[in-house]
Amino acid sequence: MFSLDLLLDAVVIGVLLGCFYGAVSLGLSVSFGLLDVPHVAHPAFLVLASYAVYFLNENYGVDPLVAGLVITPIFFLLGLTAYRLYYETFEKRGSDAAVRGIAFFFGVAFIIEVLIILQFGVDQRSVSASYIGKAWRLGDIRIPYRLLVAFAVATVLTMLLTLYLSRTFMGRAIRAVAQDQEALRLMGANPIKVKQWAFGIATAVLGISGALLIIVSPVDPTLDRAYIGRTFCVVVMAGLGSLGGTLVAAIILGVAESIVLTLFGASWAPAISFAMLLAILAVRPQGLFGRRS
Amino acid sequence: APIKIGMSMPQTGGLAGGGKASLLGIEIWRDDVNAKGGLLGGRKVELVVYDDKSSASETPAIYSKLIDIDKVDLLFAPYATVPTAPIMPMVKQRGLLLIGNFSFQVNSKVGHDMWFNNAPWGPADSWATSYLDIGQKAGGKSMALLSADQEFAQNLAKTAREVATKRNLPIVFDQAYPPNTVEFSSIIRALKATKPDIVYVASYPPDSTGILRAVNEIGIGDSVKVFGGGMVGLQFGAVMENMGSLLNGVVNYNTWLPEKSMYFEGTREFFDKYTKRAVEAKIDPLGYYLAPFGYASGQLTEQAISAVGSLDQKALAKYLRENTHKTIVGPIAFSADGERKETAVLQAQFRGVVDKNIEQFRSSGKQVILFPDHLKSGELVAPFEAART
Amino acid sequence: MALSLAINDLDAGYGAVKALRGVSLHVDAGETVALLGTNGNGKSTLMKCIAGLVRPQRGVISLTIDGATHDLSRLSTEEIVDLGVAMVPEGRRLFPRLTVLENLMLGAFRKAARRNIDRNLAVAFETFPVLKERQAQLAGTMSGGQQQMLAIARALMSSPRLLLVDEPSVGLSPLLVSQTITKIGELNQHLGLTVLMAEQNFNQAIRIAGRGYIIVHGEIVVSAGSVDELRGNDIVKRLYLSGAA
Amino acid sequence: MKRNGVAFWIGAIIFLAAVLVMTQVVDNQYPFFAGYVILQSIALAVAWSILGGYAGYVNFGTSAFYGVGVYASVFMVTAFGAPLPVQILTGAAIGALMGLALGLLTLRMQGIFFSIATIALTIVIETTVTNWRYVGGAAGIQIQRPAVTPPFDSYVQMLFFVQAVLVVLAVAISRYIQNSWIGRGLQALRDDELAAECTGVPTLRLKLLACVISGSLMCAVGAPAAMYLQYADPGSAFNLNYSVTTLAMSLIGGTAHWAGPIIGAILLGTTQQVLTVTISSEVNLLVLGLMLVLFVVGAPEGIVGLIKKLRANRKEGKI
Amino acid sequence: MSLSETQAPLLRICALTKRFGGFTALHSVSVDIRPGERFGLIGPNGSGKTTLINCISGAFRTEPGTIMFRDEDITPLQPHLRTRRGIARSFQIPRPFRSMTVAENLMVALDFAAHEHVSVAQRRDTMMSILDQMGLGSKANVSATQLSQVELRKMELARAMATHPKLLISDEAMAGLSSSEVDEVLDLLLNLASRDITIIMIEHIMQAVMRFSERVMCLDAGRIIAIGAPSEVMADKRVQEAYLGT
Ligand SMILES: Nc1ncnc2c1ncn2[C@@H]1O[C@H](COP(=O)(O)OP(=O)(O)OP(=O)(O)O)[C@@H](O)[C@H]1O
Ligand SMILES: Nc1ncnc2c1ncn2[C@@H]1O[C@H](COP(=O)(O)OP(=O)(O)OP(=O)(O)O)[C@@H](O)[C@H]1O
Ligand SMILES: CC(C)C[C@H](N)C(=O)O
Ligand SMILES: [Mg+2]
Ligand SMILES: [Mg+2]
Repeated sequence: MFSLDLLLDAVVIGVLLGCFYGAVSLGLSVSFGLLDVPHVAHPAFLVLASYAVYFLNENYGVDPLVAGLVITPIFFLLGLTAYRLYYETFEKRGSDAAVRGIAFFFGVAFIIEVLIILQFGVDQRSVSASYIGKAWRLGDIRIPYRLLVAFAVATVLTMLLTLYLSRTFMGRAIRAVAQDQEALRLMGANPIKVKQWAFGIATAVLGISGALLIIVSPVDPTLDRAYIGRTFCVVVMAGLGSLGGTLVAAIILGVAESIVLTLFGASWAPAISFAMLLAILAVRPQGLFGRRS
Repeated sequence: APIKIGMSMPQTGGLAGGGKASLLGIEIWRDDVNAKGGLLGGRKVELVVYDDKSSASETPAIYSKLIDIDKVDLLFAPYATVPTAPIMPMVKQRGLLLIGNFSFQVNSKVGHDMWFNNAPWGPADSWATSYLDIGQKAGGKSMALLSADQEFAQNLAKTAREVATKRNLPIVFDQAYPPNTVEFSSIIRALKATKPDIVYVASYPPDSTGILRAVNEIGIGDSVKVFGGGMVGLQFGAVMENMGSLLNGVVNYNTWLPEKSMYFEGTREFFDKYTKRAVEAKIDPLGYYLAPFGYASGQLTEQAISAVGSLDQKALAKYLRENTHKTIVGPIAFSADGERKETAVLQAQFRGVVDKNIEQFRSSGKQVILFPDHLKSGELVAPFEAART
Repeated sequence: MALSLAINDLDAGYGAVKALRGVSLHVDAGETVALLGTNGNGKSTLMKCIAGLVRPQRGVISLTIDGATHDLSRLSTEEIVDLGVAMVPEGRRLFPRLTVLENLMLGAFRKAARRNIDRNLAVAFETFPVLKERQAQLAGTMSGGQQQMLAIARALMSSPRLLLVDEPSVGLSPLLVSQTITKIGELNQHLGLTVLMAEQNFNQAIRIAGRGYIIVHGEIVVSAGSVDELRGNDIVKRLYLSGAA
Repeated sequence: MKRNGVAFWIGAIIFLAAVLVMTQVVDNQYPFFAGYVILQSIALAVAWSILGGYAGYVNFGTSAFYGVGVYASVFMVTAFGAPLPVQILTGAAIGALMGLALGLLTLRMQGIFFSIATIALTIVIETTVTNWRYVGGAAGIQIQRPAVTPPFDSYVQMLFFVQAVLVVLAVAISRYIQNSWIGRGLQALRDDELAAECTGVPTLRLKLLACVISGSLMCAVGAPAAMYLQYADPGSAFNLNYSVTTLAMSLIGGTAHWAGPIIGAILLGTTQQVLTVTISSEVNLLVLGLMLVLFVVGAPEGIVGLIKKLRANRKEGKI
Repeated sequence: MSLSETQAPLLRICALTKRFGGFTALHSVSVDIRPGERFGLIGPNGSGKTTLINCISGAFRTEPGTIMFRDEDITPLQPHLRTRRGIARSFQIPRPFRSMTVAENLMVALDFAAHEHVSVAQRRDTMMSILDQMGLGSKANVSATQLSQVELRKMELARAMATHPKLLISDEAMAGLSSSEVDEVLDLLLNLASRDITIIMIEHIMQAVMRFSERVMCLDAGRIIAIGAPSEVMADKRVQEAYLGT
């Protein structure tokens, strides 16, 4: 079964697939990686964004990517509100926030799932666009345009976010806020506002990620559950808070998965990629690009 | 007192789409019966339905509740194999009649003689047989098998392997892909590299879409005569609408299609009612796949109760086993294991489908029936690539 | 360029714990004032009140800048920092997983400081050369004393006009203690920085402080108008000048 | 302390006796079916919180342990026709080994890294079972129950009793740990592992101990499920729901005290059972979601914490 | 003095090196600590004092180099085993058990590191007497999160003492204390030392170092630049330049 051709193909597809995983994990890399919010509802928001894109595409024929951009501000606001709610009802009271936060966000995820079901039903949905279902020929290789879109979106988003976080004052504050809120106050930044802003950004990114999700494959209301493991693993494997690392980790995961799918028993793919994650964590417990103190 | 029929039905989780459509079919039957004045001289039919969340672990408690607390008069099984399997031993032990709902070979080990499956499956291997027949007739000399690593698809794959071995049909590719696979490009590429003639795909709804897309993007090669067979999901309205022209050429199993040969007494009326109610309930607007069989479950019960004149489970079972029953999906007769005597699974080829139009599927000719012979509505177009345009 | 701080009858605490009772003090423009008191007596609490990190239960903290008076007890920390107040908190409070340079840049978060980043950075590096060498090291992996230097440098990055320093000498080597104190003194002289400093190292503190307060059990018990007055005080003698003086 | 201990064991014996009597006098099967599921939740939550509560290592892999328990039984039945106690013991033994492996993970990973590693572990194990044809693989497997052992007259009644025994076992162990030096050591390492080490706490050994006990209990709890369902498929056995609800139950009850997970599990488990046969639609999930959010928000230290606070308030009020 | 010189060392550090990435924090450090000795460790900030302590207590793995404690090679031992062998340390940046009260913090030490088996009541007594000595008696039932910085540092020392150490390493426990308080803590340490407990003290407060130490070692950039009697070390030119600044 082995051939160089197939291997090359698997690697190319894997890289692109990885970019897709990276794109859907980026928001989490901010909300969880930087803000320490155990946002297990991230994939639920992602699927919600997909449905929003679906709604615009189905009813108004808006191109899914454009739709993704259109809902970005809405998701930004949604993020602001969601964080406010989380803060007011929850974070403000302190007390081992991480674990309880997980339960809290599972609750939120379930609620979102149900709302989607009530609005859209349980059937799977997908969108149509000129670039879905077609492929780009590159010699012997054919690359689906869908994945190229994912590639472009992921790289651009990662670059923009990385720049934002390292070059701007707000960005640096976002990276600091989870480490010592009181100290950040002393720098003249309001940690709550910083977090809220960051959460808004993380959620806004989901608008576009959601568009990608439904461009790459159809969605159904409970799809979020499949993405909890994937997105969290990518973020953790990268090392919390490293956006570039997120993309690299995602690509490693994508390539591993793709190679196993192509060349070995496809049914072993998840075992292999997650075993690899375990191996990486065992060697570098702080993740590939993690900072440790 | 009303006649209570109890069941669990997946209304959340992976099987919810099918479960809801199936349930609507059953509810339409209930309303029809009750409108006619009920059964056994005026007793209305009442359904007791619980959500099993598409999981096997919920159903034992639910059926115990139905039997021991709700004291229902009759039991229907939930949609699909996984939630049904755990209750088989229980109903057998208690000697209760159970009308199955699209599960696959759940009774083969248990051997309960009061089990009757509403699905058109028939003998376990008939499904693979009919598809491979079509493929081989079109000149297929080798087979590739792509299956989901999930319960139902694996059962299909197993029979396909057996049939292929029996016929000395070489299997050049045999892979099971894991649930929640996102991207099928790599797999399709690998499959294509083996240059198979017949591609048998046993897949689940989200994956079916992914596989077809990948086939369209990557190409599958000119060697392929037929493609499809066991793709679950391509029967669902939402999926079909979205896949649009990508469906063309695929030969896939089905249970009911709007071809002339498929209309029986009451079929048309049923779909009129279904269409109206499905839209309100936000479930599959077409509902060909499961809903009429849910209705048929009701019809089976109805006829048995009327003939026996009581709710005696043994007598009902005996009646069901020994007679042929008229339903909106055609006549049904059971063999000893509670499955259909003969398979009524259709193999049909998508033709001339255009994008973004769900209404097109209501007219005949979009899915040409190739099997079984007595329902046939057209001929196969092969090879696959030729059939796609 | 006038800035002064006046605190009047301040009560503060944590829940049931009362840490400050009726504290009054003032710091005038360009002054360096020392706040003395053994541990647990409320020095840090007072600092935190001024910086808005602890809400006083009673009393006024008024900061007068160029004629305009602000009641700090009503403002949030961010607003107070924006007025030009910077604090070197006790226990350093760095961002351990950011690099030294990133920590310094965060010091310049407030809008008024962003213009002066280059200048301030130069000052910081000149004062603590090790910070320049270790720009890219994670703050959390610096040695205790290095972290203390970073904390001071970070506060200076905000171009403050009032500097609150909570025990700057803790953990610094003798050489660095005197260098740091000297530096604060210089800043006070050259930039007209007003300084309120809690410090246990009495001999160092009075090198730059003009006068001081002693706080015991949350109350100001001594308000000394000059360094000599401080030196001559009984409490000071007992607490700070015993044995090794 | 001593008196408490006596009271606890008297309570436990009364509980088991009541369960036994119930199996003898109650004829209706449904209470046993539903009760079994609730007892299973209690045992899982208690077992989980030994590691997740006391030691602060949040294990997302409850479903992995549960599923392995189920499949340990499936294997023992398919291969040797082993009786129920052997199935459970095998489950416990394998669970202990898995716990050991998990414990070794804690050697390198802490906090959220550990939690994510448990997710990865779950996926690896589930995939392995899915590919293991002997126990049915992805297609699932149907299992035959043997005859029931007297004094029980139905198998589910017997399973109900067995699960009650497991609950008592789990609670007794958890309670012992909390009140002993193990509990204090775990608490110390939860706060600061290095400081704990330097204070003489053998952190690795304690963590391994907690992992092994927790893991072996969770697997043991899963083991009888094979006989309960008489069917096993990887999707159901490794359902993410076990991980989520176990975590939720412990948190809703409160992790600081051994009684917390019990209260949480009874509350949430019962609610879920009731919802399944009442509302029974997607609204069911909505209620679960709302419950999670409201409890986490309204009782940040769990119900146990809430009770403690109320008590403290009352005391203060009186004095 | 002559006696202790002939005695076998309590702690022997042999050619210890510690690197962080490319940076070498300790260059082949060797030193012997004698039983019952009062040993002062000084050095500029970042010279490697805490790193050395971390290597001795086992918080860091050392690459080359061995550490012998009472003639036993403890290099491969985990920290808790070293603690049980009798090495206790305080942390420069306090690391309390936050979910516990001050008393419970000490109880952990008594539960796990105390060598002989004693009753709960006895342990309580020991704990209270240590807390009283440290001036933390009134805070026994206060949560560790409610202490001021200096109180936290005192608790660090108290917790270390509660492990019944043979070798106590105090990492800047006096930082931030007024000189009268420094004297109190010094008396406490001297008292411990008189009970045959060997003490390594890291301090930047010279008066304390001078008063306390029998021997002083000065590190600079990971190397020993001076070791000997306090007055000798203080008089050393390199020490003055690098550390004292006089
Ligand atoms: N977060 C807190 N919660 C409760 N009590 C506190 C808290 N922080 C400090 N305290 C108490 O308030 C009192 C004053 O503390 P503060 O930190 O102001 O003292 P300090 O003079 O700065 O002492 P040090 O020299 O130790 O830094 C102390 O008794 C301390 O225990
Ligand atoms: N994890 C680490 N990664 C990189 N460098 C480190 C790490 N830990 C310590 N260092 C560096 O090693 C050197 C020695 O640090 P150490 O903490 O031992 O100093 P110290 O002598 O205790 O200083 P101080 O008196 O300031 O506490 C410092 O330059 C420090 O920056
Ligand atoms: C998808 C359907 C065909 C359901 C299938 N019969 C099952 O049991 O899972
Ligand atoms: Mg202080
Ligand atoms: Mg140090």
